[in-house]
Amino acid sequence: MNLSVRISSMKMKNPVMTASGTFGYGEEYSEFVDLNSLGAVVVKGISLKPREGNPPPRIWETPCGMLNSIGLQNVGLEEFLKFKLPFLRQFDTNVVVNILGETLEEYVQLCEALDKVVEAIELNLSCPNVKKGGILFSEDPEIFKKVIEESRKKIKHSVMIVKLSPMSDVKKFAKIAEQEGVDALSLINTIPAMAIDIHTRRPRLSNLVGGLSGPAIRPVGVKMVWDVFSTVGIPVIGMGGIITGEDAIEYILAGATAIAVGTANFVYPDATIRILNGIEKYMRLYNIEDINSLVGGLIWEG
Amino acid sequence: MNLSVRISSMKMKNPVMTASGTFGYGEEYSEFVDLNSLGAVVVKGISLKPREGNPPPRIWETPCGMLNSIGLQNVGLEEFLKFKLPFLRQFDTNVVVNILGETLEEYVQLCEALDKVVEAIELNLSCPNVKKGGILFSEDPEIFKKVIEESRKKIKHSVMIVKLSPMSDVKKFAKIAEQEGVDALSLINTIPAMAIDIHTRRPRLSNLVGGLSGPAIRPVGVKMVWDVFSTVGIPVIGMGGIITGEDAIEYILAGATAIAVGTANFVYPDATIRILNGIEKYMRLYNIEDINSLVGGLIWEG
Amino acid sequence: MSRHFRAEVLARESLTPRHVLLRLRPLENSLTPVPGQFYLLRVSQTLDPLLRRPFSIFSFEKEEISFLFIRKGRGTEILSNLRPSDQIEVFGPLGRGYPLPEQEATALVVAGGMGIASLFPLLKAIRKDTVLIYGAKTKSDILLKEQLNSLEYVKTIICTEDGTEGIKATVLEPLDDLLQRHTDKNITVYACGPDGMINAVKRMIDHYSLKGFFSLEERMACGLGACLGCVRKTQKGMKRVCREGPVFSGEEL
Amino acid sequence: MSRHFRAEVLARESLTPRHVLLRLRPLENSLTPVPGQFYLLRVSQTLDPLLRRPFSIFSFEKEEISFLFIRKGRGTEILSNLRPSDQIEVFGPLGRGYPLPEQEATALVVAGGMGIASLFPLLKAIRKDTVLIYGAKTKSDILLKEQLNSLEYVKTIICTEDGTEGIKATVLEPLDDLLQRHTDKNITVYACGPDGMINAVKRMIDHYSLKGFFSLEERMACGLGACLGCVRKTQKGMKRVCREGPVFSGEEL
Ligand SMILES: Cc1cc2nc3c(=O)[nH]c(=O)nc-3n(C[C@H](O)[C@H](O)[C@H](O)COP(=O)(O)OP(=O)(O)OC[C@H]3O[C@@H](n4cnc5c(N)ncnc54)[C@H](O)[C@@H]3O)c2cc1C
Ligand SMILES: Cc1cc2nc3c(=O)[nH]c(=O)nc-3n(C[C@H](O)[C@H](O)[C@H](O)COP(=O)(O)OP(=O)(O)OC[C@H]3O[C@@H](n4cnc5c(N)ncnc54)[C@H](O)[C@@H]3O)c2cc1C
Ligand SMILES: Cc1cc2nc3c(=O)[nH]c(=O)nc-3n(C[C@H](O)[C@H](O)[C@H](O)COP(=O)(O)O)c2cc1C
Ligand SMILES: Cc1cc2nc3c(=O)[nH]c(=O)nc-3n(C[C@H](O)[C@H](O)[C@H](O)COP(=O)(O)O)c2cc1C
Ligand code: FES
Ligand code: FES
Repeated sequence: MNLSVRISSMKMKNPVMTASGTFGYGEEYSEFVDLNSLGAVVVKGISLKPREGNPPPRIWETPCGMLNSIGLQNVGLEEFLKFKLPFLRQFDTNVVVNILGETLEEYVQLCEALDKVVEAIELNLSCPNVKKGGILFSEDPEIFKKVIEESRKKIKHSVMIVKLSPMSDVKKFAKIAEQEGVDALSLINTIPAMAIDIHTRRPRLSNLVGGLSGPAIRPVGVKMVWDVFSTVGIPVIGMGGIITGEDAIEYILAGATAIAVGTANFVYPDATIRILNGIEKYMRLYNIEDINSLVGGLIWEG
Repeated sequence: MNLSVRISSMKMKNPVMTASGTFGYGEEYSEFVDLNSLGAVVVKGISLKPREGNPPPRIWETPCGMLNSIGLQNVGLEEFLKFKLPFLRQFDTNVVVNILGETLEEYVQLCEALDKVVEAIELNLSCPNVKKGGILFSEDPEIFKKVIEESRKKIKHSVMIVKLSPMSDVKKFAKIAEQEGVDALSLINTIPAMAIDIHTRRPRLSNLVGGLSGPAIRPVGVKMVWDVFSTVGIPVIGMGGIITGEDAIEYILAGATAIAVGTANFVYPDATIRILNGIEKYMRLYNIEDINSLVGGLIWEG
Repeated sequence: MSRHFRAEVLARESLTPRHVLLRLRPLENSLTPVPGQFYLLRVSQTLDPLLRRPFSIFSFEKEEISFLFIRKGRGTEILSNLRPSDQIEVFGPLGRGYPLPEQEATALVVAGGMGIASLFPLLKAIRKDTVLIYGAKTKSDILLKEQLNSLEYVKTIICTEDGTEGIKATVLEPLDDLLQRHTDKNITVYACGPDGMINAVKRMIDHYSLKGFFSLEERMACGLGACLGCVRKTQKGMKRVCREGPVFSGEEL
Repeated sequence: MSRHFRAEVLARESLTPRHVLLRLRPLENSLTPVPGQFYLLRVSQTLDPLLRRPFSIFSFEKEEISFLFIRKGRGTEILSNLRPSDQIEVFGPLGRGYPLPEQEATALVVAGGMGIASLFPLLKAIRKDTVLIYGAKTKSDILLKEQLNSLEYVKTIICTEDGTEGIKATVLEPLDDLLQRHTDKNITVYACGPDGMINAVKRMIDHYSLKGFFSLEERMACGLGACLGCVRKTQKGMKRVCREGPVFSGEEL
């Protein structure tokens, strides 16, 4: 039974990755998950300098989902390279760094610094562009294109992944990314959302708005993966509400070559392993020799 | 204690409405809900001619939500006026007709036929425009503006409501609607989504894609209502995942003058009444004299 | 008297490891159902699973209402873990049930698998000689043997696909047999089972020009005809299984 | 030996209509916690509620682990309906607990409301003379009176805001009293309770230049320091309550 897949030149022993921001720097979960058994570890979004993020409260539970507004807290590039990466290098798995910037230049510098150092760089463009008055990099096709174009020039060895926001026309943005030579796309990021404490009349999150993740958004993620898979030729990494191996198979049938596990890690610390086992069980049940034969296997005469 | 609110010139005895498509033509629920006690009944989307809709299966349950792809099935304008409206007229409540068209002309004709006949007309623009190759009326700002402009000319007496799709930049579309003289906005409509049966590898819905509704989407709806409330001056009708009176209050604090109950009707046939009671309970608890004082009452120094 | 009421679990009996009989005591007065009608049960106290699950009435008495179901997915799994004194929300009776055979007519009842749950109360209600053809995959799917035996008017023909109980056949073979032998056209056929079986039985009764009633299943949300979620295409356009059905006549389908 | 294990409910005892003691039997070997550490309990078998709920360890023995909590929202409501033989998923011990007072130091323990749940095992572990100041709104919120009486080294001062039990005061008044009278600076203060109380106690011990340990609460998702959801601003930047806490020293805060 073959579980290995490729995201462009990155070979993975199986399609299970972690979703950025939900698995720390790998270390935090290493007691529950043998990191050697994951296809890739995607770390919390890294910025050039360390960032403090938003004040608490930062999370709130919603029906079958949760909101978060961590606000880009991270240790910064330098500490990541010095302390976090060496830990991950002990394991036989791919390291993917999710990067965050507030300006075009920050993305470019991060790409330059990380190229060749890690197997893949994932650009999270759902950050506010301080130079353009806070508009998100993922919102405006021109800005989106520009960041990718400039970042692409700096990524010569690592695999370049762009993460798509569900608040955009994903097909359009996926096409732009493909045209700019991006190697793979990942989606979906969280959906902007909010909640109010009706007793205090104040927002549940100090930042007012947070990102919705978890099973609640899974049907939205599956549709967007299918939309992107049907639009571009580059591999897609699917995520959004995957809790079980069956959910993972749903994404794979919708066109995901690999999948990432996010909020599920909070529900079960060993969620990634459970999901991997679930995928294998499904393959045995249906006598699937090669996981790649399932990718985009949805039967649909539309 | 005053529960009455106004959506432009439409006076409602309380802010509880039904969400189009989830309450049939009122009749179906009249055994469980005294229609006299509702602020307004919004009926299933009506088109000029009766429509058959999509083949089954049309619904699928998802975590804390459901997908539907009814596909515009309805009895058509004529039968609505002849049989459905007279039933509703027995009750002391407002009747709002949600309308669906496949061309600009259909919207205009529906508005003309319904103006003055019902208290309000709600334009559902999340329908594919057959003349423009299937692009949704709610997708393209130009087309959106055009339909509203032409429909506005025909609505002289009834209240004109435009329903916004969550897949657009709601602030932008809300502004266009306000500029075109729309009386009120309602949101959110369902979020496009899909699900796959991993055992048959076929879509769960015959139509592949359906709309996600229910508690899963509530935090998305609350945010969009807040966004629109902060952007325009016309009243907002909030909906998306309201199950309890507390959920309704959350929407009201986010800026909804009235709220609509959708999927909750399937969970409890008397959901509207439960929600109304819950609103009253909250008002008593906090000694709120007038529900209008809660509208947009979120405390936020952002 | 409302169609939406709370009930208390009296017992949850396992007929087989997969088949559960759920016996409830309504905590409010409720309406008397007709065989073939159904109820929507709320399975969870939380918002997941969200929608209610439809089940045919299996038996109804003043102080007890029961459902027979097979564990299939999340909803039925949760229901099968209910314990005595747990409470549950019940919504029904809903839809149109089976009309009893006319005075002169004989009933021929065809049950495929769990279809027996919906047809059993009909068998009890038809108080004259009736043949039941009851088919399933294998021996362990054949339920209620004793109860069926004790129905004095009912003659039961059991068939299994693998021949482990009764004759080795699908319900269609004994049905065709019977119909060929009975030239009397005053037979009313009742059928409930998988779509494939329903379609085959329908073709057969059309062939013999008989009257028939068929109970269909479709995913449901409202159960009241409001959401248009549960439709089936019929001779007269889209019909709602929860409202115009679940029992449809042969002419309608 | 894993920090993620299943446990069986032994008993769910109601100390008051709102306060529940949940006694569990771990079904696997589990690690021995330190007072002040916490566990994340999965409340539902379904996906709603989704996140686990954090509770301080209340007592731990080889065959029994228990939590004391107040019914507050949906999660604790579901937990308080558990019944013997139900199973539940337990994740812990997590975080850093209370360090025991140093050899020469005396402990002064301040519990506000449910703070007693986290401090009770500490009181049992400090095997030397200790004063507990335990405050709550009203008489019915004062729990564990007998158990506290039976702790031989512990002298308990109870205060309620409405004076229905013990002295009519918040914990701050007896605390200030005590600290003024004791010129001995080798006192270690332990506090767990609402944020307002924590802040006031912190100011007080800073004033008297005492050592203190404070247990904080923040909403949690992962419990492992990975999601950065549970941070609090401290002297050294944002710290994770689940990892660097929940017990922080006075200097850190
Ligand atoms: C009118 C009617 C009467 C029924 N009577 C019985 C009965 O007496 N005994 C019995 O065992 N089963 C009966 N069924 C089928 C029963 O409703 C399903 O087996 C049950 O809903 C499965 O729920 P689940 O959560 O376990 O399965 P899942 O597959 O997890 O359910 C997912 C969703 O699909 C729906 N669904 C799944 N299967 C069916 C189905 N066959 N029909 C309709 N919706 C379905 C569920 O309600 C739910 O919304 C009846 C169905 C209908 C429509
Ligand atoms: C380290 C730690 C130890 C705790 N120990 C105890 C204890 O021993 N006994 C006890 O009664 N309570 C304790 N709490 C508080 C307890 O976790 C909450 O009361 C509980 O989570 C409420 O859940 P709910 O679903 O009933 O409430 P809801 O208000 O419905 O919960 C909604 C969300 O907010 C979170 N939340 C609500 N209140 C708190 C809170 N005070 N702290 C953290 N998250 C919260 C919930 O976990 C959930 O994610 C502790 C909290 C922490 C952080
Ligand atoms: C607490 C938290 C922090 C996150 N941080 C990041 C981040 O730093 N960068 C990023 O691209 N996505 C981040 N995400 C989004 C996830 O990587 C993922 O896209 C999203 O949560 C959907 O997957 P899920 O439903 O499985 O969680 C974060 C999500 C959560 C819940
Ligand atoms: C079965 C179903 C049918 C619907 N039909 C319509 C419709 O005809 N017109 C419309 O504008 N919205 C329609 N909607 C959307 C609802 O009116 C509402 O906007 C949406 O369901 C969100 O609210 P809820 O989460 O409370 O259901 C439908 C929703 C459902 C679930
Ligand atoms: S279930 Fe809603 S119309 Fe039948
Ligand atoms: S709960 Fe995730 S970092 Fe503390």
